[in-house]
Amino acid sequence: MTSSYTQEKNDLPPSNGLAIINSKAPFSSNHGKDALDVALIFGSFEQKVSLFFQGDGVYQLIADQDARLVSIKDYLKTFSAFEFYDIEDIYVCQQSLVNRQLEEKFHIGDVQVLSSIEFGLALNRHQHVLRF
Amino acid sequence: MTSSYTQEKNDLPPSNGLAIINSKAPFSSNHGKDALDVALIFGSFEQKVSLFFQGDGVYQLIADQDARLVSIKDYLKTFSAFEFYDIEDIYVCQQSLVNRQLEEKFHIGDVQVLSSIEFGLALNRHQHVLRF
Amino acid sequence: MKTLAVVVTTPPYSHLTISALTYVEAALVAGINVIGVFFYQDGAMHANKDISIASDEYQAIEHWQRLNKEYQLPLHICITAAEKRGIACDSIDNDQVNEAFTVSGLGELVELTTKAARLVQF
Amino acid sequence: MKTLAVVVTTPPYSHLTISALTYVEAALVAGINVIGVFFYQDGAMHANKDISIASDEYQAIEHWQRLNKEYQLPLHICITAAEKRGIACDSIDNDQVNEAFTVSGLGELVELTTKAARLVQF
Amino acid sequence: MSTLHLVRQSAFATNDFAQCLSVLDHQDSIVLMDDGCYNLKHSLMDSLIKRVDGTLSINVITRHAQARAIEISAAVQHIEMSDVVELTFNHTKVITWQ
Amino acid sequence: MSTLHLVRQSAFATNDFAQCLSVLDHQDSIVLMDDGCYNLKHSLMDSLIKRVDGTLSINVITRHAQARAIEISAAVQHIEMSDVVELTFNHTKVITWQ
Repeated sequence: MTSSYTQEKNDLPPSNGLAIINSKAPFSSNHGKDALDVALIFGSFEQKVSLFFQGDGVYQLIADQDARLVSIKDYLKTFSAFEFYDIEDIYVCQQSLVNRQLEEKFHIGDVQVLSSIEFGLALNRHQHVLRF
Repeated sequence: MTSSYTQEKNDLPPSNGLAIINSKAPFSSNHGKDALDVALIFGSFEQKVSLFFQGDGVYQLIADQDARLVSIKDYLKTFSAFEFYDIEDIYVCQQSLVNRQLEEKFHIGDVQVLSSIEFGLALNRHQHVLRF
Repeated sequence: MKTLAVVVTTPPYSHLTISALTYVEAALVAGINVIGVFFYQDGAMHANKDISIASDEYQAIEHWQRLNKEYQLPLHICITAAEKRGIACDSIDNDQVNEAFTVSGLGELVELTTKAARLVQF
Repeated sequence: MKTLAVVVTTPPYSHLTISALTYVEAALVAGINVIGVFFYQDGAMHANKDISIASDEYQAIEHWQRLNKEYQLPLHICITAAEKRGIACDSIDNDQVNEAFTVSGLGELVELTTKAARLVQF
Repeated sequence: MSTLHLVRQSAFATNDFAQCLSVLDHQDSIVLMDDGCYNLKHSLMDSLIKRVDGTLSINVITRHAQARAIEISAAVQHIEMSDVVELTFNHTKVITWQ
Repeated sequence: MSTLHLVRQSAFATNDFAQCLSVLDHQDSIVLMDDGCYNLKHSLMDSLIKRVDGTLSINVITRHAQARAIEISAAVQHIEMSDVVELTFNHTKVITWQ
């Protein structure tokens, strides 16, 4: 939940892992859940996976949501399992938050808020990218 | 293929027919074809149906397209059957054309180019609306 | 008598279908005469008997079946849309089609539209 | 050796699938080692044997079958995505699944991703 | 001749809400539902609210907004799905923007 | 570390192309395909073309543009699908914006 992005990290070699870009709002489509399933399976195979939230995808991170109010199973709760699966790199696009008048108040910890340039650089350190 | 919309028409009572709004570009999804199937079935049952093209839907009307170049069956050719089915009211949103830098050059005749206000008024004269 | 026809174009695994269901049930509860629901495009997938949604997820199909039973709500699927999506409709017994649904052509949509005072799409 | 894995998320009746096919075939012709295509989300519908697309439309499934045969291109469908979309995969003979496709779990996507030099999504 | 507009998509993601607004008449009503609720925070909303003059009404389905942790502004009506049914028959037609 | 961006959606309809541009690096390449071809006429394109400085390259699949009756501007490269395969391996990764 910090907007700092240290030079040290930028100097790291490519992580050779998978980056998943989440671009869709959480409740009206299955994209968020489908992306989550991919992330968790990579985690369970001990493969490096990082999560990126951009555009309407940033809504997936916002605190105080409750899918049960609209009869949907709350898959966002499963985000708390990221730690268990060693999914530690969670990035959100600051510009997308600002555009949507959203505060940096998330329902999981350790979300890194990045400028567009930092977001692009972080994405660039991965070998493969899937976008949902 | 005229942008005029006479006062006489505006004074007509509700047509009690169906308006179909086409909002999607022609080749990447089935929406255009699915809307066409609905229009033709209404025509064949001698029910009044009008077609509206707005947003990326205006691309469905543009001249000189060739779906076969991308291995798609050219359903746009079937638009020429509108006359046979007495589908005569075909409206396109001028602002959508302008935004996309498109000329008023269509692959069928009798397309009426309307301002947003005229487009809304024409829509309003129908009893039911479906949007694809 | 207020008459209503509804068109559903979203698949059963889309959460958008929940709003369609909630709306139709609210209409039925309010005494509206819902003369039929027409499932078009991806909506046709609702009639696939083999669809298996995780048991802790919203069971859209079961809810449509319930409305069909409780209110005799007619549920039509478009045959062309269904066949495109892998529901075999051409056999005599149509054993892949959920029995709450009627296999119809687009002509049924014309019927519903001309008979209903309001047509609402979801 | 250049290795490539491809993920397809669009259904067989979407024209977007044509671009995926054209790309994969171009890769195979260029001698790229396409280690597998993984059909996820609506892409899983490709394996439904009962899908019937009008004969004058592009037959995406037949083209995938052809690439599978000519190049031994592995085609994997995600079982969860398939079951959600009405393809019964749990029976022993899987008689609803097109034989050119292998019913797989998401673990297969992990395999493909870790083995391939490039991963491309369509 | 008034229209009920059901808005189901985020204007941050797609152009549909803008298309809706371009044909909006002063007697119409809007219902924000599903991802349409996000539009409460979109700049298109500000200009729309200025157009509300007693006839045009803007509504949002309370549960749909609450589920998404969206604060409902005072300029819009909080409604339930049963109200949407009523609005359906208070207007002469319905257009769904999805 | 360069990226090949496959752009498949119209920027007139959705926000995806804008998201692509926000992470674009100067060594990257863009391929406009499917409805992404429409972006040739979008205002986002004008600012993008100004950024082309010899490393960033913008390509369009000729048939995809021709099918849509889109005139191809001189500022972009006309390519075939086989070129996309080559570009795939000339860059270190691929992101598809669809």
